[in-house]
Amino acid sequence: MNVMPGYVREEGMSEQSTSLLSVTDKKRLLREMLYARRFEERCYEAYVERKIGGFLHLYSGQEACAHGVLEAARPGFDYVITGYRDHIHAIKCGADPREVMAELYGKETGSSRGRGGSMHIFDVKHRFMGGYALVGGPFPLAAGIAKGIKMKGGEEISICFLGDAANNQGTFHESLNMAKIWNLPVLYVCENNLYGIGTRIDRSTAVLEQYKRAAAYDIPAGQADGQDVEAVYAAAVQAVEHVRSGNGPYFLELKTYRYRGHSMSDSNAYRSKDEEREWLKRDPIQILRNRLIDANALTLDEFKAMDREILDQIENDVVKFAEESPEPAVEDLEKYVLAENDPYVHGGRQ
Amino acid sequence: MNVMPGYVREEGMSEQSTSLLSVTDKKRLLREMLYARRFEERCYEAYVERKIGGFLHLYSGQEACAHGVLEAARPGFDYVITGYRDHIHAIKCGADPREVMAELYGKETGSSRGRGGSMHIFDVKHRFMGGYALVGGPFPLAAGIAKGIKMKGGEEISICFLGDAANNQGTFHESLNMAKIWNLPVLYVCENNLYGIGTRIDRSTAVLEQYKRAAAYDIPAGQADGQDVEAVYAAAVQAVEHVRSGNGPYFLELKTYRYRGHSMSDSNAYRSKDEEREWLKRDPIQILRNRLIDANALTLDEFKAMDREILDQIENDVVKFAEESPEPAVEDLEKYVLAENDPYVHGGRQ
Amino acid sequence: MAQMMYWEAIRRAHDEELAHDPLVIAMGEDIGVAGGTYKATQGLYEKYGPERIIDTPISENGYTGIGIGASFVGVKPIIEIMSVNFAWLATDQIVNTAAKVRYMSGGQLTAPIVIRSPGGTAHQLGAQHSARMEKVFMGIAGLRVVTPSNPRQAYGLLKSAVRCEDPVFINEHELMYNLKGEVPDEEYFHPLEGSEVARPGRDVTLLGYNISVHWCLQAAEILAREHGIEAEVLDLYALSPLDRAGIRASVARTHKAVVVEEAEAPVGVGAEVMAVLNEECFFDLDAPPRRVSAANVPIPYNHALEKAAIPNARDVVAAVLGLFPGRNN
Amino acid sequence: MAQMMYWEAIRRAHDEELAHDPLVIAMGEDIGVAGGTYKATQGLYEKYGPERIIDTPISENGYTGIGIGASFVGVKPIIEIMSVNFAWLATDQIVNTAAKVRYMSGGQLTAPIVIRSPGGTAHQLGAQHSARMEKVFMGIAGLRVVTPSNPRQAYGLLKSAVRCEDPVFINEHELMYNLKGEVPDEEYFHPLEGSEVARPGRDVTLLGYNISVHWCLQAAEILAREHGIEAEVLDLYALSPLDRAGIRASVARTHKAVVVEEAEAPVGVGAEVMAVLNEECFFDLDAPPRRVSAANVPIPYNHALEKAAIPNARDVVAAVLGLFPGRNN
Ligand SMILES: Cc1ncc(C[n+]2csc(CCOP(=O)(O)OP(=O)(O)O)c2C)c(N)n1
Ligand SMILES: Cc1ncc(C[n+]2csc(CCOP(=O)(O)OP(=O)(O)O)c2C)c(N)n1
Ligand SMILES: [Mg+2]
Ligand SMILES: [Mg+2]
Repeated sequence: MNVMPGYVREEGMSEQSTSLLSVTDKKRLLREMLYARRFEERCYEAYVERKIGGFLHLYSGQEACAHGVLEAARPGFDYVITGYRDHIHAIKCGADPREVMAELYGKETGSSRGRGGSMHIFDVKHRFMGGYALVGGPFPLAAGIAKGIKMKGGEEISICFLGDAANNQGTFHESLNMAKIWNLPVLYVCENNLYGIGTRIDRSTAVLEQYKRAAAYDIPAGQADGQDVEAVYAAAVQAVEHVRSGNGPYFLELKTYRYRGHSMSDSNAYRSKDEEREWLKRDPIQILRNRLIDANALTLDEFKAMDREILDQIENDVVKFAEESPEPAVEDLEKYVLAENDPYVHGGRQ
Repeated sequence: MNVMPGYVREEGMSEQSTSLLSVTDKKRLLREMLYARRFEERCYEAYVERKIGGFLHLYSGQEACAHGVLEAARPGFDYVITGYRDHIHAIKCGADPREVMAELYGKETGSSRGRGGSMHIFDVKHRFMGGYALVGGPFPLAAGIAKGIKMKGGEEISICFLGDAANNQGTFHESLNMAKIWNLPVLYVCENNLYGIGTRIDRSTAVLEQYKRAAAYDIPAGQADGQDVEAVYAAAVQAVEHVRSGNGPYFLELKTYRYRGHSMSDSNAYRSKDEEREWLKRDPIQILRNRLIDANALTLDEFKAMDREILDQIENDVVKFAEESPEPAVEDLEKYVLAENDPYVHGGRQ
Repeated sequence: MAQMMYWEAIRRAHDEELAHDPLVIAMGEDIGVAGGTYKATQGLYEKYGPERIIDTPISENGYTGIGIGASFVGVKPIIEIMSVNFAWLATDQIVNTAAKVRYMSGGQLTAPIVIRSPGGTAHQLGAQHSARMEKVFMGIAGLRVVTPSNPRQAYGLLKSAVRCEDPVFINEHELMYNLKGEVPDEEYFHPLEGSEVARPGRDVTLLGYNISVHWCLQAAEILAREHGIEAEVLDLYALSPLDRAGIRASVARTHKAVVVEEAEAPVGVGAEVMAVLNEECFFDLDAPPRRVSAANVPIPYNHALEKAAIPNARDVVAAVLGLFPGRNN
Repeated sequence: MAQMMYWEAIRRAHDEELAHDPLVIAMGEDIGVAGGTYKATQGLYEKYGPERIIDTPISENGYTGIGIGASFVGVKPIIEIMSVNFAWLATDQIVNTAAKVRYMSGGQLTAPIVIRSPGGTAHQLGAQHSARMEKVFMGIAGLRVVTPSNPRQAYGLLKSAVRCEDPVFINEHELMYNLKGEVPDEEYFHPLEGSEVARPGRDVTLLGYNISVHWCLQAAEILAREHGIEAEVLDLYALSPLDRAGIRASVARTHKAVVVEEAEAPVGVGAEVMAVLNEECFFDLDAPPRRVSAANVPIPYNHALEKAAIPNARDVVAAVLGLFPGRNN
């Protein structure tokens, strides 16, 4: 079986729509994606410097996925949940990058007060409902959030981002079935980067086109080029609209690639340099940048200035904040295990 | 959504083939199915008399499924595994009905030495690999047996019988995917009797035609009328041939109905008498009997004599054996927990 | 005070909590149209409808996870797992998500779910339907584990569990659903922590929970009647956190302890209680504490073997008599 | 005797057993082409091919069940679960099938699988990747649980586990794969039952297993050097069944015991050992046995909190000194 190293348009894939986003939006998206890239690469450095510990899973290469989808949704209003590769989803939902970085540094000011780490960014005030480390764990959680939305009668939708390999977990099957029979407002986004750690998709998965698997639950599905943020956006607009209008779940597959190893301990030995090079040609940031430049909406100098400004901000604001923040107090070790002073623990007497 | 109370031929369902089975075979099958019915109904009585304990799940109404499929396979040579509704599958594989009945009586002479009970009939010498009580549990076990067959290079296939509701368990998804990618010789037979205990299939399952779910794993699938043993046989011949020839897994859905409650404690209140009556019109034993009578291959008197002979045998041989067999010795309580005298427990020294 | 059965008490708690808060839901296999395997939700589907009384597919990890996700946004799910043996399938979501989410989110999220499930050996259900899991859930930080021994507790513990912000696992028992007992007529929230003296005594403390409380009470009767030994029975309805102070207080008076559990001994409730006794009142003990447990076997189907595998009041009596060498008769 | 690392020892055992019996297979996520997260199967895919060194999808319950099914017909699967935290997903097949099938089939079938999995707190992996499960599997009749503390055991226990007819759970540890130690050059099968005196002593018995053996050994050094206390360290490499006789023998000599576990205390290895001490040698004890355990929390990411959550040699020393009131300094 031959998994294409380059991108190939598949049957069922949405047509890219250029008309949907304004130039201002596109420039903002370009900046956001560049910011995401720089943020992740700075994490890489901090990890090498041993400022960040644990497992660190970077998003470089996949930026168009989170950005395209969430641009079509209402970040901060819609609920978002994902796996361990979660920094950028959190930030796009509205999380303060300083708090995300501080979390990676294990600081008290971190998104999860330093208790969670890279795999467990939470920012509930922005309805970023967390990163989870058990592959497949968020599938039912997202459906559950959708159940809650439905009961409360809100306009929100629940959005779950997971990888291709996660789809082989039993929770995928169970959750999609229930999401359908209960008509839950949940959008499942599969970021298909062709690998689960070092195992290529064709070695783990019988049906390669992930969007086709949704048919087993009678869930409508689409596929888009995950390297082209405008294509992602266009597909996501339809997907979000479907879910928000009360039509039940939707499944959206995005074809993408991660540039770095699965996590920092991964050598990438299982894939070829050729394959990596092919994919680098379809870099989501370059694609959008070039398109804006070609349309005379951006100059290379402007882009470079944007980049410098981002680097500066990450270094002198984000990283600085993380570096200078205090660690949690060791006396607080046992905080957050159970609720404090819950009256019902003592039979409802306050 | 409207689940048909009566049987409706669905797209994809195999055509019944009348030419495959000889009259002798058909008469033997009729006898086997009648035997199965009488066996199960006798269990019912013994349960009411409190000779049998625990949960008891009867097969009445579904006889054509196990018989049609296993007639097309090689019982005693092929490996068979199923859930808790397992007496008849065991017997068709070659298990001595006396031992099955003795198991239900909890006797030392029982198939599982009285340790298993109705839900856990095992007869490994006939390659009946057991009845399991966790819904969905046998899916991976069957694939595993198939993996073993493949490694050892035998001609056997692995056959897994489970219900419709079991297909919503995560193990279904995981097992079918792996069976496909590893090209395992396993035949999954879904006995779709429209209910999981008291929950009708349309209330638990997004896609009603179960055979369609196999497409998510690129596994070929078929569907047959589970009340017509010849139709089951014809579909199973193709299915078995596919699997035995090294083409990997196959999924066969049989549309059927159980006459009794899910188990003895079930009142059947969740379904209508009308529905039950409709299905009784398509009784698998009557269908075959009438067909043989219409073809002048059997008289009603012969059939009645067969029935009397079966009833006599069950009463005076099978039940008698169970009644008269000894109980396990209480001193043996701790037998069969771990292997006895395994040399490797002590580092390989005998 | 009305007499009611254990299942009726659970049903009443459901009904009151469903009426009290529109975000309370119940979910599980066959709990709706069919009314629940042990009738804990009987009639509630008709009363509250399919959006709140939810028949689930056979997808234990999935629907438990859905309950947890819903609880993140304010829903209060009461999740029934038909038999605790099936709960192994849902341990991923219970242990990895529900128990840990408060901690790993730095207190931002909590999973206020209730999981109810009957565990234990009933009548010949065989190895895959007779096991217990309370000892498993007790060992997980972030979960509360309670286990009612009577209808009053069954009612009041479920009520408190629904209101409590923490995930609570309630261990019920197949054999106890028809047990009768008094339940207050007025609304009642039972504490989720602590223990209850089910019978006072001065000579030995019998520590039980759920069904084993009844074996302890029967044993105490026999001990009093036949041996002149006054046993105190301590009902450990809260298994996590355990009531260390309550255990200490009782044993400090009686100086002897026997802990009785329906499960096989290794790393069980009995082991934990013995560890607590060593930590809290070692020098109060004038004899080694004992545990009365099941045989260390999967539960057999045959009735005589099944009975032999599970402890009973006579086993408790025998264990107690072993602590009173003079009175062995 | 060659020095080798823990992971190399495991890899060697794999290699030898794969070479010895064509029905031995290895399966797990990323164990094949990628060589295994902790290199336990490095190079074996190339040597034995994809039918025997099997990269599985992320389907823990499914592939564990496939291993069990294969074991029914003579295959001997060595199943890797990448982190024990993922093993919760597979507990259904491990507990409900593998542990019970011999019993419920009346001895006809057995599931001679090996499940290897690293458990424990490594370097800041967070709550969902730092928990332990040995106490869970120890409580299940029908399973063997072993846990190597050094490369020799890692090699020899895996070899015996593969040959043994029972299902065996082997608890490894992320932090120990690079530990060096001597492994016999000749083939060696380590017993699956028993315990080993890792250091003899007369004043107190320190009971450890897996990583905590090392904390005990460090503590013993400190105790000898700084406090003149000679601690015996008993390595409980077999957790189920536990070596009751070995525990009794040591404590009968030392009269004091401290059990050290990396997990949170409730219903843990420590609790079980304390129960065994009470049952086997209560009157030999001249002080209450103690357990040194983790804080009862999900494991935090922050490094200082993580360290504070997990015990270390100094905690062991402190617990021992508590048993020698005179020598507290
Ligand atoms: C239940 C579980 N099994 C295994 C793992 C180990 N693991 C972490 S990520 C991963 C691969 C996931 O791949 P995919 O879903 O495609 O997401 P990607 O990393 O490519 O974004 C694996 C096997 C885990 N964390 N949880
Ligand atoms: C894991 C698990 N969940 C739930 C149950 C309870 N249960 C037993 S049979 C059953 C329904 C199964 O229905 P189906 O698969 O259609 O088989 P049928 O009984 O109709 O033959 C349920 C829910 C169980 N035994 N195991
Ligand atoms: Mg991937
Ligand atoms: Mg059914």
